[in-house]
Amino acid sequence: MLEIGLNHYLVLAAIIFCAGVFSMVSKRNAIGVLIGVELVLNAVNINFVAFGKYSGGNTSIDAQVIALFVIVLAAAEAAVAVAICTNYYRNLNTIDIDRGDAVSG
Amino acid sequence: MGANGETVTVLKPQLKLILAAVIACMAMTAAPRVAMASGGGGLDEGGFVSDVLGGSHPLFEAVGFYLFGGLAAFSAIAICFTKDVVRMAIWLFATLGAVAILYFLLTAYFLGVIQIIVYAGGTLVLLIFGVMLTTKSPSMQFAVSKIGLAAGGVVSLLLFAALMGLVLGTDWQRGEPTGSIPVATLGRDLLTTYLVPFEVISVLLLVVMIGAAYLARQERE
Amino acid sequence: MESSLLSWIVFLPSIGAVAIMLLPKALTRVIAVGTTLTTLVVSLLLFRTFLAGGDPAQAESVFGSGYGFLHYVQRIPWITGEGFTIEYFLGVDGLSFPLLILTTLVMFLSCVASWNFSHWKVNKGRKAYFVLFLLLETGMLGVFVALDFFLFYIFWEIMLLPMYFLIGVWGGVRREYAAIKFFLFTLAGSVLMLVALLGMYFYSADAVHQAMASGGVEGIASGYRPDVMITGGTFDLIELATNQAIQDHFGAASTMLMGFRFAPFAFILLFIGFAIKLPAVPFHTWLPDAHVEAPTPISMILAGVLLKMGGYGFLRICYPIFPGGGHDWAFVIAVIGVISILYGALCAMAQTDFKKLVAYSSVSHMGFVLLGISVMNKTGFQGAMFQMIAHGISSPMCFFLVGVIYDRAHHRRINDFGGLWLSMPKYGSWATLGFFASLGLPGLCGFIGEIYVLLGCFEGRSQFGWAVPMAVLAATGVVLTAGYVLWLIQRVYLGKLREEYAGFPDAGIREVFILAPFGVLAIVLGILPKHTLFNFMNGTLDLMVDHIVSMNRHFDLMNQSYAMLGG
Amino acid sequence: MSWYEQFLVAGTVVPLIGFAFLVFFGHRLGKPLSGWFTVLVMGTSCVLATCVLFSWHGLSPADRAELTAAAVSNQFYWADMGSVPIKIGVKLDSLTVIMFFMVTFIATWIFVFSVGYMAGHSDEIDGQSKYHRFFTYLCMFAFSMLGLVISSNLLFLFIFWELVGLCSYLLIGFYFDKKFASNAAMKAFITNRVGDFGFLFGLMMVFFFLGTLDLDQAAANFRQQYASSTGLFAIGYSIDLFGWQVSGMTLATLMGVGLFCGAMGKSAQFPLHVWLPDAMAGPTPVSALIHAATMVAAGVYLVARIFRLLTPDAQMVVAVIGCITLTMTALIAIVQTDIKKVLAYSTLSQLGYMIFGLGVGAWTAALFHLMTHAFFKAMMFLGSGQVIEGCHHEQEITKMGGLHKKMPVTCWTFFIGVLAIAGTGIPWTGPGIGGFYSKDEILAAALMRTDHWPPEAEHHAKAAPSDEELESGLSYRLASDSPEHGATDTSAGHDSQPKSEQAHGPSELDHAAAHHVDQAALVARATDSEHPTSPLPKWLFWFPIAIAYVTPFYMMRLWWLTFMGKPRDQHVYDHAHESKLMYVPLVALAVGTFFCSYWVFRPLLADAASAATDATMVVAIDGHAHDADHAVGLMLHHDVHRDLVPIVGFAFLIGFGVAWAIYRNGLELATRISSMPGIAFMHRALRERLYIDQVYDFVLVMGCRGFSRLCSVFDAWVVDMVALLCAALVRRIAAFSGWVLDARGVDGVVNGVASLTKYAGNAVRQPQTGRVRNYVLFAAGSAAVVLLLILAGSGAWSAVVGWIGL
Repeated sequence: MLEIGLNHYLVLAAIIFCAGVFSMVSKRNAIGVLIGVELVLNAVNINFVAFGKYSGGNTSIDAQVIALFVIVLAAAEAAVAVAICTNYYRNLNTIDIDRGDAVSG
Repeated sequence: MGANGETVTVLKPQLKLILAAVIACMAMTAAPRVAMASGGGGLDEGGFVSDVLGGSHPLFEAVGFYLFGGLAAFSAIAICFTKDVVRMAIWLFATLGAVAILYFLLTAYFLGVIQIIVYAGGTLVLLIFGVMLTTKSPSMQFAVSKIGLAAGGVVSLLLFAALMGLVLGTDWQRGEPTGSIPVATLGRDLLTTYLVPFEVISVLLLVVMIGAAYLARQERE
Repeated sequence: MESSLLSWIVFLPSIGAVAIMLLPKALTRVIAVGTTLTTLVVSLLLFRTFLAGGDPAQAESVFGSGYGFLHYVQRIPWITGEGFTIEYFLGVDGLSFPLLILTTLVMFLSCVASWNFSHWKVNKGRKAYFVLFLLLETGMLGVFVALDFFLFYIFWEIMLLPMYFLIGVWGGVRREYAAIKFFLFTLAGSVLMLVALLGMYFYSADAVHQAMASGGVEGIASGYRPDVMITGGTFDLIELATNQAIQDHFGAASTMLMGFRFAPFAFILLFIGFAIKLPAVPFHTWLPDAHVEAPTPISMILAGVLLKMGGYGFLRICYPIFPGGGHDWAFVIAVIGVISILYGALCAMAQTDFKKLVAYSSVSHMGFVLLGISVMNKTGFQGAMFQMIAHGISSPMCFFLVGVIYDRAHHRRINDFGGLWLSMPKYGSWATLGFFASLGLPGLCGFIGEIYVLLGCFEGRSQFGWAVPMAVLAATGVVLTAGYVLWLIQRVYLGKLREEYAGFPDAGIREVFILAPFGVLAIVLGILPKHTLFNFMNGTLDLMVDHIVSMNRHFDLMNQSYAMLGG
Repeated sequence: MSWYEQFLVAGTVVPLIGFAFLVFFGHRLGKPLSGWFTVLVMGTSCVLATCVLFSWHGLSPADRAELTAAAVSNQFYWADMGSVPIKIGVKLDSLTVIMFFMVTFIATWIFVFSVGYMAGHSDEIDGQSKYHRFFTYLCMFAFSMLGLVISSNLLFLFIFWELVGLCSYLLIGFYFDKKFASNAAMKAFITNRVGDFGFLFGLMMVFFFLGTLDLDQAAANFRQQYASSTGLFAIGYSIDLFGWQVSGMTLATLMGVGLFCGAMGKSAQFPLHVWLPDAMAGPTPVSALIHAATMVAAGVYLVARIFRLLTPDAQMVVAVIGCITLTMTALIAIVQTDIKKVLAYSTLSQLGYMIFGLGVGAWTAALFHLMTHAFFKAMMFLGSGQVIEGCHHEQEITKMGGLHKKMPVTCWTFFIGVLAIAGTGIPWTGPGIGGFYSKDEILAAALMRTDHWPPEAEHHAKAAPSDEELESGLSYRLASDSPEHGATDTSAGHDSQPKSEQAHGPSELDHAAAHHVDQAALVARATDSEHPTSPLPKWLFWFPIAIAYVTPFYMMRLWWLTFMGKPRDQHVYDHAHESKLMYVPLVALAVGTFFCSYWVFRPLLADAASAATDATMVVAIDGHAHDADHAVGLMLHHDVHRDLVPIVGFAFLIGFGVAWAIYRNGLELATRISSMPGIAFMHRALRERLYIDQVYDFVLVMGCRGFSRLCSVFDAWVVDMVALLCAALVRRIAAFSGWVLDARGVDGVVNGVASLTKYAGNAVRQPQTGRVRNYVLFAAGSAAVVLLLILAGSGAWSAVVGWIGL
């Protein structure tokens, strides 16, 4: 177990991923959901990087570039999400996402 | 919906916490910048970080992984069971930080730095602002029904089990782990091989900036 | 000897039916009776085959020159296709000849019995009735002379529909129920038959093709027609039975289906199909209902002819074509036969409805047919066949006897009758004769069939270990039969005359005219079985049994050699 | 065809023609005429029979044998059974001739009597004359009975047998408007059918094992098979009968017993005897003809005919059944008060004697008893008919008495009958009548089988073949065929003549017994080690002896109460009268009783016996069967009687005496005796016929009806229900396919597509809550499930376990 390998990172990523999923599912606060999303993205990034390192060859650089993009996109997403949240709040006077079911079928 | 004053009074006890978080983020953000500025290319090979955390010694790597990996996992799980949004943000900060360290352990130094700068420094702050903007009381909680919680738990655990199965049931071994990648290589690649995505994402950032600003503007008919 | 005589016999009634449809209503009954009478007379022309020789003693050889030796054959290719022909193939041999005559006779007499139908007083569909009646006759005659299985099946179905309407429209109170029950039971049987029919065609085609492929020949020799080569599947019933290649293939392991080889499987299908018609015990419940609800003439036909089709099917199709099946299932068949005998008799004893009693007695009597067939020896087959004819004479008579008093009393409750012999002495005497014939009194027709079956069953002991106990059990039926018949006679005809029946008119000329042929035949057949019946059918039956036995021996040898080869 | 056969056939056919004539023209002939027509018909038969009888009597045994053999070749090819031809012909031998004569003679006189009887009796049923019908039936009966007698084929014997039963049915039920008459008729027929069931079974076995139904052929085959251990006796051969493996001797016994069952029905032997007393419901001439003289004798006749097919065990069964019947019914006869019932029970008892006689091997004696009994019993029945007619249908003897003054002829002819049935004769010396010869001879045979059995050792040793021969079972020869045995037999017989009768008798008997006993012992030893030769049980001798005392008693009682003493019912007495037409037959039969039986029948029967008992299996043929002259000589010398004198010689006197003592002064004494404590119980039981009828009624009739009801209910509620349930099931399926599959599926393809879309839309709409959380939940959940499924299929879990286990 001392020899840290790919699996260790993957397991960790899985834990974080699932924690993120759980957060997304169990929070009614929009920001909470956003945090879950961030966790999920992070878990994915860990995977990318870990795969990049342990897969051998030149994949490492690709993995890091992709991870970079993901981080950027996460930032952008967060920006937009926060903007949506403020707008949402303004319209519904709450941040409870369960109230935003006006589009339900 | 309470009156304005009421909101303010609710805000006050949390203010210190929020400020602490912001300062911590700034500090974290500052550290790599200092390191990069001072070390130059030292970040690449043979530097302090790589010596201590870079997995030159398996024991270091193991200790580092368990320490920071455990922290990341713990704080991620903590987020799940925290009901206060602000506390969630702080746990998230811990997670992001720990993950940044893990990047270092994976010899993706540049990425680790970016992680701290963008996430901890940018996204997290953004989130906290979001909290402040959208909540009458930052600690305001909306309880999810027990069934919802249970369903989420079950699904997460199932997902976890599935992922574990997937992860552990697969033989990933392909080759020797690669070493660290010089930032110069990364930069060159970004502007050659990945030029188009890079440009696209730049545009995207621009659009997001404008869009977010538009969405968040105060006035509404 | 090509001859269209049989076609005339079969389709004369249809011509009559058309005539009835076209001509005015007043002539209906005359035409119907005339048609059936003509059919009877024409069918009696068949006797000239052996009368031409001048010596009745030679009659045996006339029908016995070889299995598949037919008279008045008419074969015309009808539907032909890739390697197969469905033929319009008619012919009589010793098996169908007595039944053919019986059919025309019973039809004529029951047509006369329909003359004064109570429905005619309210003028209820006289035309339709007789049209259906004559169509029914065509169907039944066709079944007895058709030797192509496909044709047989078609006639079988043709017979079904008129019967349904005859019961369902002119029947008693619960006529719809009875008619549907009859129809469904028979239809179930014919569906099973259809499956077997298709199987027989396909497997016979397989057999022929295999033989052609392995022998490099253009066709295989027919089993009974020396000058014919068979090049594909066939529906020819006699070919199917006599052609060794087809026979071998029917029993071959390559025809395995659901764990059965084709031969035993098809045997079961056909057996159930015909057992429903016979009717054997678990399938008999349509019979009492159909009989009780059917009008008297239809009951006569039902008991006199329709039930015989089951037995005829066994003898014509099941046993010659699938002798192995008969051997394998002999015990089951015999058990069903014995149960039919005893159970039918016991049920008859408990009935209070006159017609139902006679109906159950039919079940009991037809059980003897089944028992006789099951042991697969000459005595048994002769007995079964004789029993069919004897029952075809005694049971229509009994049903007519019931009908006569029903016409007068308008009920059939046995316990409410009494002393009818006093008010109707002539009728009473005929009734005694009829019921004693049914009882199996020696000297009357019922006895010969029963004793032949019993002796045949006993003789079957050399083949089947269970044959003797079966014979003993079946013989107890003799006592039971005496019990219910005598009790019936006592309750209905003996005893003090009741007030309400005192004024009943005795049997009229028409009624005596119907009863007399049956009564005379019952006596004549009982006294001279050989000269009236055995001479005509023994030739064919003996050859058939020989054929079945030799086939079974052949299969045994084949199976032994398979076993020796480890196959 | 010899004229003997022609006459016999003609004599049989004439009644048939008469029958046919009466069927069509009887009602026109009218009341007395159709009766007289019948007498004419029967008289013709009788004349033919008489010619045959006397001519036959005049022939030498060799000529007779030749004629018998010739008759076999004149058979009519009737039918085939399987491949076995069935032929019918005339069985021409002494027994046939005698029986034929007996039947026609008695029938003729009874027909004469009937004319008189019916003249005074009502022939109307419910106001309609059935007079001609009565005679029609009688003609039919005569035909059937004669056919039965001359049949050479068991199958035809069976056919006529049944026809006789039918006539009996019709005649018992002649007054069918009376419930008891039609009941009795039905009872008679069905009881007979039970016997016939056994007969049929025997017939089947004969047909199958002996390969023929011809009587002689069957016997010959039987003998041959026995000698060569083939067929029935083949070693290791057995049949499976409800799980029992029956073989060899047992099988043959079964066959014999089966055939005997038929005789049990017709001759009303023990378990099947119940119908005969009830049959007295028929007109009295019918009782006389059918239920005393002819039809009931048919059973005995049958046993005599199949005697060669009976094994020792089967004979034992016959003897036991006969013994039970004769004992039981004689006891019941004691307490009956209906004149016809007493006669019926005495008939049963006498039939029991005959059957018993055949069982113990007294073939000649039994048939002789049959003849004499037919005469005197017919006579007595006619006498009772006369009495009943004279007393205006009064049948109770308790109401009669003193009728000898009113009807003397009847009285004294009846008395002759009483003497005959009692076996009256003069002890030690010669003459007696009727039963004196026949019954005593039966008893003598029984004595032989019980007392002188097993034979003395020296006889045995002399006759016995070596053991090896016995075991091989092939070398066995009939003792009667072997010259030295025949020689010793005859020489012994001739030698004995000069000796004093007194001294010779027992030794003669002994010798005769020993002679046959030898064979029997050999047979038994050679064939069947499981059935060691054993004497008959002693009671088989002592019961008939005891009943020999009872018979005179109840007959005397009957006669005395009817004709003697004081009139007990003055009204009956006053109106009693005698009809001339009816007493002529009485006298004729009385004469017949005296003479015919005595002079003609006995030697002829002895002659017949030599053929009829010529079989390996017969244990104790009537002592004198093999040599007719010798037998006659023996009979004339009264050896038998001498031997039995100490035991039954005075039985008739004692019986008569006791009866006279009790009934001399009417019924008082008898009533007192019957009400004594111990006797009262027995008396009541006997009055109730030992409750056998009740038991049958309860167990068999009710049981059968109950069971049939059960079957009917089963049929209606189970078998039919299954069919109906199937129908219901199909209807459900049809409904399903009709409404669900067809209307919703096929019929509404278009609608179906539309509604399917709508359903799908709705189904998809449901999770569209608009709540992000739920979407995530669904997405993650489905992903998890899909992943898990994939993993479960790929077997990755073992790796997981392994990794964690590290």
